[in-house]
Amino acid sequence: MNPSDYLSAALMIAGAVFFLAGTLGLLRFPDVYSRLHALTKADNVGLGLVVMGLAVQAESWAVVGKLLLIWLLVLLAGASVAHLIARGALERGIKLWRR
Amino acid sequence: MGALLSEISWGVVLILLPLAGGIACFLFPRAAKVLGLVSVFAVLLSVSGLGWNIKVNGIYRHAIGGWNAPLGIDLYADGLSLLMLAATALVGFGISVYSADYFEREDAARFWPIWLLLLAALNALFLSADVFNLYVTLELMGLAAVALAALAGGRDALGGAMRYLLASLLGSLAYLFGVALLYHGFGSMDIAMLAVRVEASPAVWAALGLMSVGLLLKTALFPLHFWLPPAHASAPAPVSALLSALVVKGSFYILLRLWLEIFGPLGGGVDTLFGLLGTGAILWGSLQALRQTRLKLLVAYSTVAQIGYFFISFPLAASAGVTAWSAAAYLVLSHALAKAAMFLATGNVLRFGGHDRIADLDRVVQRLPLTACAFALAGVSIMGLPPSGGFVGKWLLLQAALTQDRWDLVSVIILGGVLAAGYVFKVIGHAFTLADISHESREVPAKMEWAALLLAFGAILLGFLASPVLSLVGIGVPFGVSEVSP
Amino acid sequence: MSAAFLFALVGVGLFSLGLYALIVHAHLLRKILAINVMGSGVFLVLVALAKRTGESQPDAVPHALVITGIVVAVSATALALTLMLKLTAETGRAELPEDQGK
Amino acid sequence: MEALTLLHWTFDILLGLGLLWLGWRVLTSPDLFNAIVLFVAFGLLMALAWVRLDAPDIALAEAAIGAGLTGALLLAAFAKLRTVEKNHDIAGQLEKGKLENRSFQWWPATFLLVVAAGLGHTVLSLPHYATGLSAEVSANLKSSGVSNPVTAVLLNFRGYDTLLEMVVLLLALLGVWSISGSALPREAAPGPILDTLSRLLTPVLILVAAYLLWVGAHAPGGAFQAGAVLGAAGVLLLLSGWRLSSHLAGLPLRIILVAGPVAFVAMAVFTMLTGGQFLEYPRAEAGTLILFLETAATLSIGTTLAALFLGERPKNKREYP
Amino acid sequence: MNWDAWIPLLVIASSLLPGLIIFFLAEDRKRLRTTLNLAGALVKLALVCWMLWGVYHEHHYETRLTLLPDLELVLRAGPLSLLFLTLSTILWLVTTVYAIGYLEDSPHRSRFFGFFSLCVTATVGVALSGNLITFLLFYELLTLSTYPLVVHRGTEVARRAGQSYLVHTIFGGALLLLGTVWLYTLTGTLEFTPRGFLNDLGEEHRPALVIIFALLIAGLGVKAALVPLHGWLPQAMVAPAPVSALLHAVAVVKAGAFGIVRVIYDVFGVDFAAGLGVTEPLAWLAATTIIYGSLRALFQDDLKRRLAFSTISQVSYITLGVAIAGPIATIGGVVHLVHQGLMKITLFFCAGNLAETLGIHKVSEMSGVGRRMPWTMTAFTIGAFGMIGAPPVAGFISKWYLGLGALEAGQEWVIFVLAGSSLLNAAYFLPILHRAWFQEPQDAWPEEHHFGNKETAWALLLPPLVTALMALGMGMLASAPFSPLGWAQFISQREFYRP
Amino acid sequence: MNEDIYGIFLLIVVGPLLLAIPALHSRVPWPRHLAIIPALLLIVFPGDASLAMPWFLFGTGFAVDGEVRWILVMSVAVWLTAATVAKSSRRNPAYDRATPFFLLTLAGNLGAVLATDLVGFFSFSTLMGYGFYGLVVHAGDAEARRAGRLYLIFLIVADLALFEALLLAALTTGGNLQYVVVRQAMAGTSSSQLYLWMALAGFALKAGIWPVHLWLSTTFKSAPLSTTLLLGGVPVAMGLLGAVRWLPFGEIAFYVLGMVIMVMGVAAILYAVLMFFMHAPLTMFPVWGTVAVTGLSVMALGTGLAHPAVWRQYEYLTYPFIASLGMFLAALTFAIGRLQDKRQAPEVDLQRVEVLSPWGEGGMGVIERWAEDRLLILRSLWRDLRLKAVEQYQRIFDWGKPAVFIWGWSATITMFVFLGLVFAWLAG
Repeated sequence: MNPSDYLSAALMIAGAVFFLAGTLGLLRFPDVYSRLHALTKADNVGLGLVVMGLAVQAESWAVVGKLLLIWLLVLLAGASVAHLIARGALERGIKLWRR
Repeated sequence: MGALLSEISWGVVLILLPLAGGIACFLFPRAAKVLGLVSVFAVLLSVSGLGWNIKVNGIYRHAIGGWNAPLGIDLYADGLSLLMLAATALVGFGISVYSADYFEREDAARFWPIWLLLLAALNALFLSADVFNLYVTLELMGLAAVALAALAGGRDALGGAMRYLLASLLGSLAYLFGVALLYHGFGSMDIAMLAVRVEASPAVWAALGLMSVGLLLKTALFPLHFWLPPAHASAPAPVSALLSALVVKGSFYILLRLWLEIFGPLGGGVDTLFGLLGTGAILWGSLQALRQTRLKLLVAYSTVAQIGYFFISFPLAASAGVTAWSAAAYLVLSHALAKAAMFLATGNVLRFGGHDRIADLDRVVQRLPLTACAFALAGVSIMGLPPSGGFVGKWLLLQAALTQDRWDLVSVIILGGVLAAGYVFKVIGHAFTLADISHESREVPAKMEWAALLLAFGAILLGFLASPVLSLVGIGVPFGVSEVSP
Repeated sequence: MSAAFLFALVGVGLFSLGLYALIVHAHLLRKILAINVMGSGVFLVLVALAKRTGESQPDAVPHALVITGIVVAVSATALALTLMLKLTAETGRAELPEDQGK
Repeated sequence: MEALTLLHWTFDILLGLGLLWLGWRVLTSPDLFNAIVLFVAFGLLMALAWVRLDAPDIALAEAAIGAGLTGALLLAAFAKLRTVEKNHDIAGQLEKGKLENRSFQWWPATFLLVVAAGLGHTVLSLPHYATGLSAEVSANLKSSGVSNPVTAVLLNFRGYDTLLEMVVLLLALLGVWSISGSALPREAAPGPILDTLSRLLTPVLILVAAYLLWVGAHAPGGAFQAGAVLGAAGVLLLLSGWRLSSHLAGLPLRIILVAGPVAFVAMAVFTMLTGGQFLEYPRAEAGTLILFLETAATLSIGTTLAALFLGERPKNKREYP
Repeated sequence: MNWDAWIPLLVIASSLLPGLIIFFLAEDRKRLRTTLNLAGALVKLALVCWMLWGVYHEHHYETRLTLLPDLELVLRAGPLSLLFLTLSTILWLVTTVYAIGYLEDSPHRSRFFGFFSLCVTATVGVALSGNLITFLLFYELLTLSTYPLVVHRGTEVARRAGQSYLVHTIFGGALLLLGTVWLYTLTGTLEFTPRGFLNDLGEEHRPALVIIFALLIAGLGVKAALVPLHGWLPQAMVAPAPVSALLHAVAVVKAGAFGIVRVIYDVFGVDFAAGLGVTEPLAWLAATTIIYGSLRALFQDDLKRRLAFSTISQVSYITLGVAIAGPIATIGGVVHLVHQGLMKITLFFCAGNLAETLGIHKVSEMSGVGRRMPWTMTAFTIGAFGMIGAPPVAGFISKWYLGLGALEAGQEWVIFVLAGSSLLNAAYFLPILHRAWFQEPQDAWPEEHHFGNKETAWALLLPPLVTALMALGMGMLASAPFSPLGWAQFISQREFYRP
Repeated sequence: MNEDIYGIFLLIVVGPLLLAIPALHSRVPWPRHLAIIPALLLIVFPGDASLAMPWFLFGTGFAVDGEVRWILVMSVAVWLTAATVAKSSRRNPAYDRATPFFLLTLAGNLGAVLATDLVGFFSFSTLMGYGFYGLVVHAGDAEARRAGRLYLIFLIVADLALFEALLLAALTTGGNLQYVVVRQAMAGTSSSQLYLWMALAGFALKAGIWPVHLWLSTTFKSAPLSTTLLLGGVPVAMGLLGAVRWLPFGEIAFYVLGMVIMVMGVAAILYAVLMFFMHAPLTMFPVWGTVAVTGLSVMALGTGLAHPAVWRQYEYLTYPFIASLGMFLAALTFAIGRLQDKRQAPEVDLQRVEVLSPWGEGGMGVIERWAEDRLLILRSLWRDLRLKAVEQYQRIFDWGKPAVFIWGWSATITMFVFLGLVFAWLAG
């Protein structure tokens, strides 16, 4: 188990923690908007960490490039979809949660 | 000329021709009718080419892509598949001539591509020797049939088509599961290879069960026939002719092929089960047909009944192999022609009278003599009265049954004939009487009437061509089974 | 009980589940879903059993079959959905005629 | 290594159970929309399963077509269903769909349990070690023109299946067009975000599709996966309100749609004329020929899938008033 | 391919082709249709005479077509088939003339004559068939071609009559098919050979053969109107007169009787059948039919129904003659086939004339009709006397040989049946004659049509007179060389004394 | 010599048949007499002649020889008188309608007389029987129809019986049905008993012999003179002729059967005498005369059967006997008939009554008038005598109408008892 393995393991565990947080948020938060917020934020960061962890393992730079492309793609898609869902929810008249 | 004829690989032509025709019709919808007719006629020619080829140098086998059996897919054609191909081509041509006039421009553009793809699927199905390939052709045929059935767009047409689609998908999935078990059990998907490797094991029994259920569902044998009558009755006339005469026969052919080569030798009670279901189909179908008040439903239920006849040859094949299978082959061929003629005739009546209530057929004999004659001749073949092909089939079936003293099956066959006479003559009887209501009549082009009549004549002519056809069907695998001559 | 058989059993389970849903539910969309699940089940069995080649690469043929199967499944689903929509437009309910009575 | 296999085992079992539970939830969840979303998730889990079974090609196909496109189709259908039922102003119907969770019927359940048990027993009774046709595949791989065995089987050994399967796709489209169900409602004004997203994503998707097509020769990928990605691009464009211009909607669209099957048929005729069997590529150029076929296939699959999603024959003033 | 092999086929074609052409003729092409009909009839008559002459000189006419790998359609002109063939050919010619006159202005004539020719083709086919499968083919074709004629009028009554006709004949056909196939599986051949081809079958097949015999006779009995299966005949009287004349007096009913003769002689062989002990019950069945038919005829007021019941009883004479299984009884049975045909067709023609010219359907309306239509009534009288069996007319000959045959075969009880039935015949025919000749005519006939000074159109009058004269001639000149009696003796001699 | 004879034979039978066709006989004057002329020619022709007709039915033939000539003369005479009598009553409308039946019966009668074998005799006698029915019924009133119906029933049963006998004969003789051949053959076989009974019953019914004579009396009551005239000559004579020709008299001894027939003959005579006395009217005299005479002939037949030797002795007498019987009955009926016409004329006035037919003026008319005067006187004497006898009886059982009925029955029963005694005595 050389040092790079340890590094990538650590990075990936961190990523997993972020994913866990995102999921917790999804379950616990009261309304749709807050859940969206939690999901996009936590998962993107989590994914970034996981991608970096994998990049360490990758044998060639092309693979690293591809991994980064994947991360970028998820970022773009995640953001816009969250926006669309929020807009759809607003149109459908779902009120924001107030205590 | 001979060299050229035998050099061309007719099997492949048979598949590519309708495929190309279908795509051409799709590309140029305005020329759909002409293209359609041309390609169907070409298919007819190539079937005769294949027939000639098989007659000369025996079984036709073509390894696709140059890869031999286990890896690649083989095209295989012997007597039985040739018979089915011939039936498809003949009936297809008749129906194409009919539908050339039946559909307006808008519907024609939709009908022709799907019909040609269905024809391609049928040809591919009859030629394929690979179990998974059969699944794909089965699926292709199912989807095309559903698309055609839903063409009319009416309330019950769509209901019928939906039910037909669900049933067909369920059938295909069950069949696929069976394929999976066979492949993983014996490592090959080629029927010939499987025939060699298969021996009784739970996987084979499960595969037999699943594939049979799947195919019976698509062939609409008695308990699984619920979807056929509404789908066939509400579809436009040429489509219901296609469904009843050809599509139903496709899945029966696969079951027969699998049974002859893979599952037959295993024995077990399954053939008696088929016999039982066949008996049920005949009785239930005929009784239902007798009850119907609408002509198309009557003819659809008659299909359910006649399918029962095909399955009666399974239990009989135990010892009188040759006669039973040639009987089944002959019944399939003559039923295809006769049922197509019947549905086309019903289409004419529907188009002429605006309705198809049997009680008010209002002297249709006098106003549509050719159609009435077509319906009567087709009825003769369905009933199995002497001059017709149906009679030869029934004669062979009775002969096989009597050699084994299967009195139960003999009585069913005879009772089936009598019940068939019941519902056919119920219609013909009304064709003569004067109905009280008069209804607006829409002119029926002569070509449509003649198409129905020629198909009916074909069914009757089969009565006289028994020995050449049977000798042709004798080539190849099907009748190698348990050769105990009567 | 290698992974292959585990997933094969899961496939069988999915197949039965789908079949149950297909029979029980009246709503056409649910029936289509059930058919897709059954399809996945069968594909799972096919591919899972292809893995019984020990260490070496799994048998490629079932994989090709399943890819073909997936494409066929999607086209069937598309057709089924359109048919369902047209039927609903005609009859007002997304159920087969005989089920509408119940 | 002991730990690793244990990890694998737990993951597989979790994945299997997850699949079963999710399948059950999809089928019995009271709310239809809920069921569809769960189905998409189920698709993704299936993709994971394929990866676990060393079937990357299928994973790609499943993710793109199984989960993605089918999910899109289902969601579009659900949306149309709601509008259609609103026309029939059966307000209650929608709720009824939601509430209508059928009581658990014992008879079919027990019957199916028995069937499942039987099938399970059969599956378990199969031999533990079976190589199937992998030996033959690897033997002929070199002469097949591609190194990825799945693509070799798909395009060369069982090319005929692929041809038929392309025809199935075309047929499905023909069926959909002939039934001419209700079309996707045109998006009144796609929000700026969706607009920019589609503008950004479409070229990327096309690039990815091309890449997948190319890589299919020696790594997981291939015509169907690329076609699916292309289809996804089309769906995205359709969602954002883009429609094919009318003069293109006639023959040109149809030519693209039939490109795949036509290419196959042309190839078949070509190989037959040059003395080979049906679809027997000459050994030398097999690779390039396969690639040519795959590009044509990708094009037609992509457009077909997008057209299926659209659900309606694009109006072309010249041909159909 | 010598010429002889083609003649039987030509005989069938001579009525099939005109029939098919007529189907497509427009309704108003009366002249062409008549010429076609008559030409077909004359050609067939010429061919039949040619064959008669040939067979008399031991010439051999046979056509063979392969139907199934080891089963052939055979058309062979033997003496028995020629007897029935000549009868149906002559009567077809006469009936065509009658039908042309009868259906002068009625609708659907092309359809009628088309099916009419098809029906005769089937009858000729039945006569000429050389084995049981060909017989079955034409037997079923006969059913199919006669059904449209029965329902020709298109009324509800006609439809119901057609339905009852169908139920009976289809049921009969099914039984016949079963019997034939079973026989085929037992023996492997179905060829008609004089004195049967079952003699060499082993003992264990005996019960099966008895059942097969029962099936075949039941199948044929429907058309031969044996008692339990006769229900359709009286109802089929609703058909127009030429139909009930040719079909229900000659073609259909005779085909059934002819079938029974064929089965007993050329399938089972008389001695073998007697050995099986099946001819005895058949004789009893025929006897009951004779008595039952005559009894029912007594109480029918409708003329055609009375004639129908009389047909039922008369046809069973043939079966009785054959069932008595003696050489002389055979002659009686076979010759009655011809005589009954002639006499009964005369009666039906006269009934048709009465219905067409004076609108008389009931016997009660017939008082004094002899004065208004003397010639028709003379023909009717000759026919009636023939039926009763009074000497000069042909009926006497066949009753004579039947009686003699019965005595010779030691079945005395048949004599009493014959006597009883003659008595009953007299009981239901003589009142008609008495009413026609000796009672004063009522004031006006139901619907009178005038045909100038003649009593009715010549086309309606000539046929009954011709057939009456033939009946009388066959009675008086019974032992002339070419008379049916001579021919029947030739057949019986072939059946029994073949060295 | 024989060639032209054939022409006559055929003409005898075919002539009347052709004339019977309504279209012909209405154009020909005197059709009835014309038909009889060929028969007259045959009588005049000397010597025996025969004509074989193998093609007719089963090969019959005509022949005339000494014996047959007797019968021929008798029937020609009877037919001539009947024709003239009918002609005389020209005006009644039934005349034309009756002519075809008259001619048919004539043809049947002559054919039967000349026939040389059983089948020919049987077929011509059937033709005669049905023709005669026409004559009986053509009077047209209800009474004639009832008589006709009765006659018909007896005729049909007779024909059936004869048909059975014919079959038995054909069976034994193997097809050759000449009279002589049949008589010899029937003598030997076992079924001769049945044959005898059938033939006897048939001819008894045809001839109206005692136990089955009912149709004779009813016909006589209702038929016109021209028909009653024929009664004696045609059905009765033919019945007896048939019996003589068919039954094997003189070949074999049937003692018991012979005795029974003899007794029947005696009973017939007794019955006739009794009935005559009971039913007063003179017009019925010919009926009872016929019954008595037939009873006499039956007695003769009975003795023939019982004692063949005696029969062979007097065989030559049979034909003349039948001929004379026919003539006697015809003459009797003619006379009574003529008287009957007289009585319709004013009862008392005995002076000459103008004979209606112009033909009557001739020679025949003179004889006739003389005979009438004598008979008139005789009749009045006879009637007074009988009236007294009846009154005595009447007084004994003076109950009016039923008396006659009871008297009739009691007479029959006594007579039967008497018969039983005679039979017992004979058997004993």
